[in-house]
Amino acid sequence: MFSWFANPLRFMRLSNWLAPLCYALAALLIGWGLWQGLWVVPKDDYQGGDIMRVMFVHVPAAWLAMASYMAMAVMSFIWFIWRHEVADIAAKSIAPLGAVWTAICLATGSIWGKPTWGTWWQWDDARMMSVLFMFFLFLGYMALRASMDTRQKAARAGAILAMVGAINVPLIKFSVDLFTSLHQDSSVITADGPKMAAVYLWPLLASGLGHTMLFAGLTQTLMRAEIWDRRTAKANAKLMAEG
Amino acid sequence: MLRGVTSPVSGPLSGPLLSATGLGMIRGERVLFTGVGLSIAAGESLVLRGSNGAGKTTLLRILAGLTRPETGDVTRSGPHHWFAHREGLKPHETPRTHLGLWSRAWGSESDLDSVLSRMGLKRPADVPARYLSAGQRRRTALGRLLLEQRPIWMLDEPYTALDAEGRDLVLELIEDHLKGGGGVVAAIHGESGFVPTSEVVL
Amino acid sequence: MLRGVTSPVSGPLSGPLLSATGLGMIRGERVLFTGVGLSIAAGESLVLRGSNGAGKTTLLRILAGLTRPETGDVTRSGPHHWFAHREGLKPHETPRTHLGLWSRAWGSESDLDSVLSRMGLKRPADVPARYLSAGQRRRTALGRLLLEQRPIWMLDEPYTALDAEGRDLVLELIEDHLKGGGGVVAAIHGESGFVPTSEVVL
Amino acid sequence: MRPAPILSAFRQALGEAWAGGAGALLPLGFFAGAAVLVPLGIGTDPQTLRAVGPGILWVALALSSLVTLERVFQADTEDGALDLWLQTGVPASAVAAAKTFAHWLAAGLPLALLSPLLALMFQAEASASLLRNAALYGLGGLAFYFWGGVGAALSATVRRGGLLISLIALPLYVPTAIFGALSMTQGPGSESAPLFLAASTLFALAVAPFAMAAALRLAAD
Amino acid sequence: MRPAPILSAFRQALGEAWAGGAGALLPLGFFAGAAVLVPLGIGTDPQTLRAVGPGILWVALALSSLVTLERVFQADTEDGALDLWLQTGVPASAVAAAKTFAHWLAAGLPLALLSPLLALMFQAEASASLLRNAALYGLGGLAFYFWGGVGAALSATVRRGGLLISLIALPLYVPTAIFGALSMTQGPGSESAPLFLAASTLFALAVAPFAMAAALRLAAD
Ligand code: HEM
Ligand SMILES: Nc1ncnc2c1ncn2[C@@H]1O[C@H](COP(=O)(O)OP(=O)(O)OP(=O)(O)O)[C@@H](O)[C@H]1O
Ligand SMILES: Nc1ncnc2c1ncn2[C@@H]1O[C@H](COP(=O)(O)OP(=O)(O)OP(=O)(O)O)[C@@H](O)[C@H]1O
Ligand SMILES: [Mg+2]
Ligand SMILES: [Mg+2]
Repeated sequence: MFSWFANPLRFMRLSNWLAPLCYALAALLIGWGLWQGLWVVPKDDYQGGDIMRVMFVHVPAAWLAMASYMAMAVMSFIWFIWRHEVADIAAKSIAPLGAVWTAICLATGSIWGKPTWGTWWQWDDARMMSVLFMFFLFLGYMALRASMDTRQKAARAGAILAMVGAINVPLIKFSVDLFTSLHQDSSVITADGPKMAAVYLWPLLASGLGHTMLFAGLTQTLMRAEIWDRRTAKANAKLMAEG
Repeated sequence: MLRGVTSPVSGPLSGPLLSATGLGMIRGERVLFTGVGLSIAAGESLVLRGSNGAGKTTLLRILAGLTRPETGDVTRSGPHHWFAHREGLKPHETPRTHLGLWSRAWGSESDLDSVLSRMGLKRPADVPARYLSAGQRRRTALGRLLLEQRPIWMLDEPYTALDAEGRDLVLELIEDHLKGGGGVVAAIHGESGFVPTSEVVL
Repeated sequence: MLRGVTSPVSGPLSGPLLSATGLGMIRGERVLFTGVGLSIAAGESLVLRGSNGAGKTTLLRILAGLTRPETGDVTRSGPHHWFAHREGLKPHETPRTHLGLWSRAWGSESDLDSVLSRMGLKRPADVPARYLSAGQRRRTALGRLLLEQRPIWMLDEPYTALDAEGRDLVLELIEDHLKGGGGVVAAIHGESGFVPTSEVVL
Repeated sequence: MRPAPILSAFRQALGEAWAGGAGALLPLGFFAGAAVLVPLGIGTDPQTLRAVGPGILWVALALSSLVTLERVFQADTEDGALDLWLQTGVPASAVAAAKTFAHWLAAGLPLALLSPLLALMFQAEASASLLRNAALYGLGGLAFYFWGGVGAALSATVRRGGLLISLIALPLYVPTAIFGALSMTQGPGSESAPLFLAASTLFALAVAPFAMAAALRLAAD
Repeated sequence: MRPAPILSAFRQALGEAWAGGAGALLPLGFFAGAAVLVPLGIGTDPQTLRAVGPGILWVALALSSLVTLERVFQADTEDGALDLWLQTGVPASAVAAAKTFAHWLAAGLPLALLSPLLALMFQAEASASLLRNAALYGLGGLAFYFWGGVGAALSATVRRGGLLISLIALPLYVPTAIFGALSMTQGPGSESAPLFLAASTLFALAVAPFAMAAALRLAAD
């Protein structure tokens, strides 16, 4: 299956219509989710009153941050084992997006934390710390790739880091259950299914799906740009070899 | 980019000790070489030629399996010795401890003292590498070639920093090795001192 | 311990560019040399000879004022160029930035591009030193000799890692320098390529 | 897999640690530094010192592993020793693990063994828990050294090491640092923390050598 | 004394700091490290954090100066650049001072400039004293870098650097550290402490270059 996607040509043809579709779905889902979340659902005083509406950004951002890291690690793994170029391109394209979503999660979490917990940041909170470190990992991944002199080396170095760093994700996911944390326990993605009231759950899920679509669309766009870049570089090298 | 051609003389009976086909390499958007093929059988030697920056060291590293070629394949039939610009000496190691370490690592049984005296390192045998002269460092690293019999020798500019006597010594080692059925690949500027079976010009 | 003797040819009219008397050096309880005297006048060259570890590099460092001799004195009548095993290149420096840095440091007015092309460094002019080939590094360091006119050149194994063309280039530079009234001290193994005015054998 | 090359790698690394001024003496330097500079910086209130003591040592362990290993792998790349080790025929991961272990033994372990002393200097009460903590420092330090080795090996390729290595290694340190700190407090979760610390060290021992090997092969490329 | 070689030494050192991954970015790494590992280690009681914050930064400055400069002078010895600098005809002390100043500018100053941020993260109250403290960190850091340079230059000769450098540099740091820490407290003597800090920095600037020059000439010998 990987090899089927691994063909850059096929990917270009696929993403040609898939990316716009992703953007359209993203607009619909995020639009509805936010409209519901920001104006329709009742506010919840237990979670800080109106500030809880930030949840409809915070939670999808948190999910996407973790998912994008996992996606980057999996792509790196595929590249490392099978050397499919598209997987490397995907991993490279995911990194900046993941960093942005992680930053959004951190920012919205802090904004939410100030009124509800009375602090912007708690240093020994395992969840906050591990999300912060995921942010560092994304930055480190990009810095590492940027500092390599060839594309091949950049891909190898990045893949090693992405795979090793994947230990962070389970730590993030289970940190609230393992440690005492200010953060609330999982209530959507749990072993016994969602425990959240339906008024909140549906807009949240819609928003989450919308973010996923947006993420998928942006990834494809970045990948297309990278593929064009590499084609140009290859053509240049050929020219130089002949000239 | 391959301007020279390997001469396709094959070994007496056995297969080649080392062979490579279609090697190509790119460094920093510059094509160093493409389509390099070579093969060395027992008793054969190959000299890599080319001006500074042509890619000899890079090709040697590819043959040794240290660097991955952009295209092409390398087959080595056995272990090899590696001797390059960077000698692999730690500043605190003396000729004796360095050769001792590698002889233990490789499980070789050769006599350290005789290796040291063969390489002309009797006197500085216990001087840490950071105080050794350039030639003494090279001689220490060359000593590794004597620790263990290995079919293939890969040498990057083996005469660098050696005095006349040291040069003769290396030549003698190479000739003994070739007579004993070994193979040698060496990157050399100027006179090689021996008649190579084939040359590759990059 | 001085096994060779300097030939006491003095320069045409002016005093010597460089002279030393009674130099002696001990390294790690070993006497490297004693009573070495030498002198170079304008247009003269001196080649240091000796087997590996004899003390050539040490003597050069003493002549350059980097190392203090155990006994004896050195007199230099003017500034000198230094070119040794360790090229003084930082891994991030490119041939262009390295030569640019030193040309500014010395306040020289020579044209960088012409120096680079004279040294055959047009192509790798902007490649960081950590990616340069051995010969390209040497050529970069040699380029410093062209940045500024200086009466004395001190060269430690100047031909190391150079291809045939690079060797000819260095030879040409040395001859031009000598013709222009400069002096050269060089430690060389094997053929020097030019006829030195005198030799010191350690 | 013949053990001789691995033993040799271990032996060379020990010699290097010793000659490089790390080794059994480095912790003394650290101790002198911490004992002198920290109270100068933060004041000598016994309460504060006691609170800070255990943490300082974790930080010192993390820093020592980074600084040491970065130098080790960079030196290996520059002096050509890495090329030799990669051609010994044994897996690079075993060589990397042997080297890292040697450096932990030379610098990390003595630091842990001396930790009760530092704790006493920082006004902790003498008790059996100091010995228990020493074991935890040893365990956690091992994980630091192995993850630090991954960061160091990755940054040996590029020379913009300084920043990169901290961006890379810090996230890898986090689980160990969290569990380590947690296991020295009295709070909830502190009972099971040593177990998690041990697990994170085991994980590091199992995974890091392969990542190091891949990174070192990359550095030679 | 022509200024051109000194300027070039300064410029090369800046380039080196940047390419070596120090430079304006290294402090970020240090920040991340300190900000993250320290609270993890010592707990997050705001009282403790506030007490510890200023001291941590002094220690970070001291460490960064040591680590940076040791590498700088060792690299200079190994790659032959030191030989070139010693033959420029300008006093070695001026070259050493230019290099050290460049590295302080690249790594020490940004650390000082960012210090208010760290203080805020460590629960200090926002006030004008944070800016005043930043200036003090800058001043004290300069002294650290110059004294650290002496230790680094001395240890460039011998390769048992690791231990030596901390043993040599620490005693030199102490006056600066004392006055620096004192000038950030409210206790007695805290008014005149900044003056003493400035004096100790001036002393370092006046004396350290000559000590460095002597040590570097020794390293080339
Ligand atoms: C900077 C601080 C914060 C960070 C780094 C953070 C991080 C995260 C992460 C990673 C998740 C996904 C967890 C999972 O799916 O298991 C999450 C979910 C969530 N967060 Fe936060 N968070 C922060 C602050 C807050 C605050 C202040 C609140 C509200 C008081 C909050 C409420 C939630 C909620 C309700 C969820 C959904 C949990 C679920 O249903 O699974 N977070 N956060
Ligand atoms: N990142 C890079 N960017 C540009 N060029 C590079 C890069 N890396 C390597 N090169 C070039 O690749 C070549 C490497 O050559 P190599 O060291 O194999 O040469 P060589 O034939 O051994 O030369 P020498 O005779 O000087 O030892 C050099 O020309 C170098 O400039
Ligand atoms: N600390 C020391 N203990 C013992 N011997 C030492 C010490 N330091 C230097 N030496 C010896 O001093 C000599 C230095 O020689 P130098 O580098 O000048 O030799 P050279 O003539 O340049 O040799 P080459 O031709 O190999 O470059 C070497 O023989 C070295 O072993
Ligand atoms: Mg070469
Ligand atoms: Mg020499």
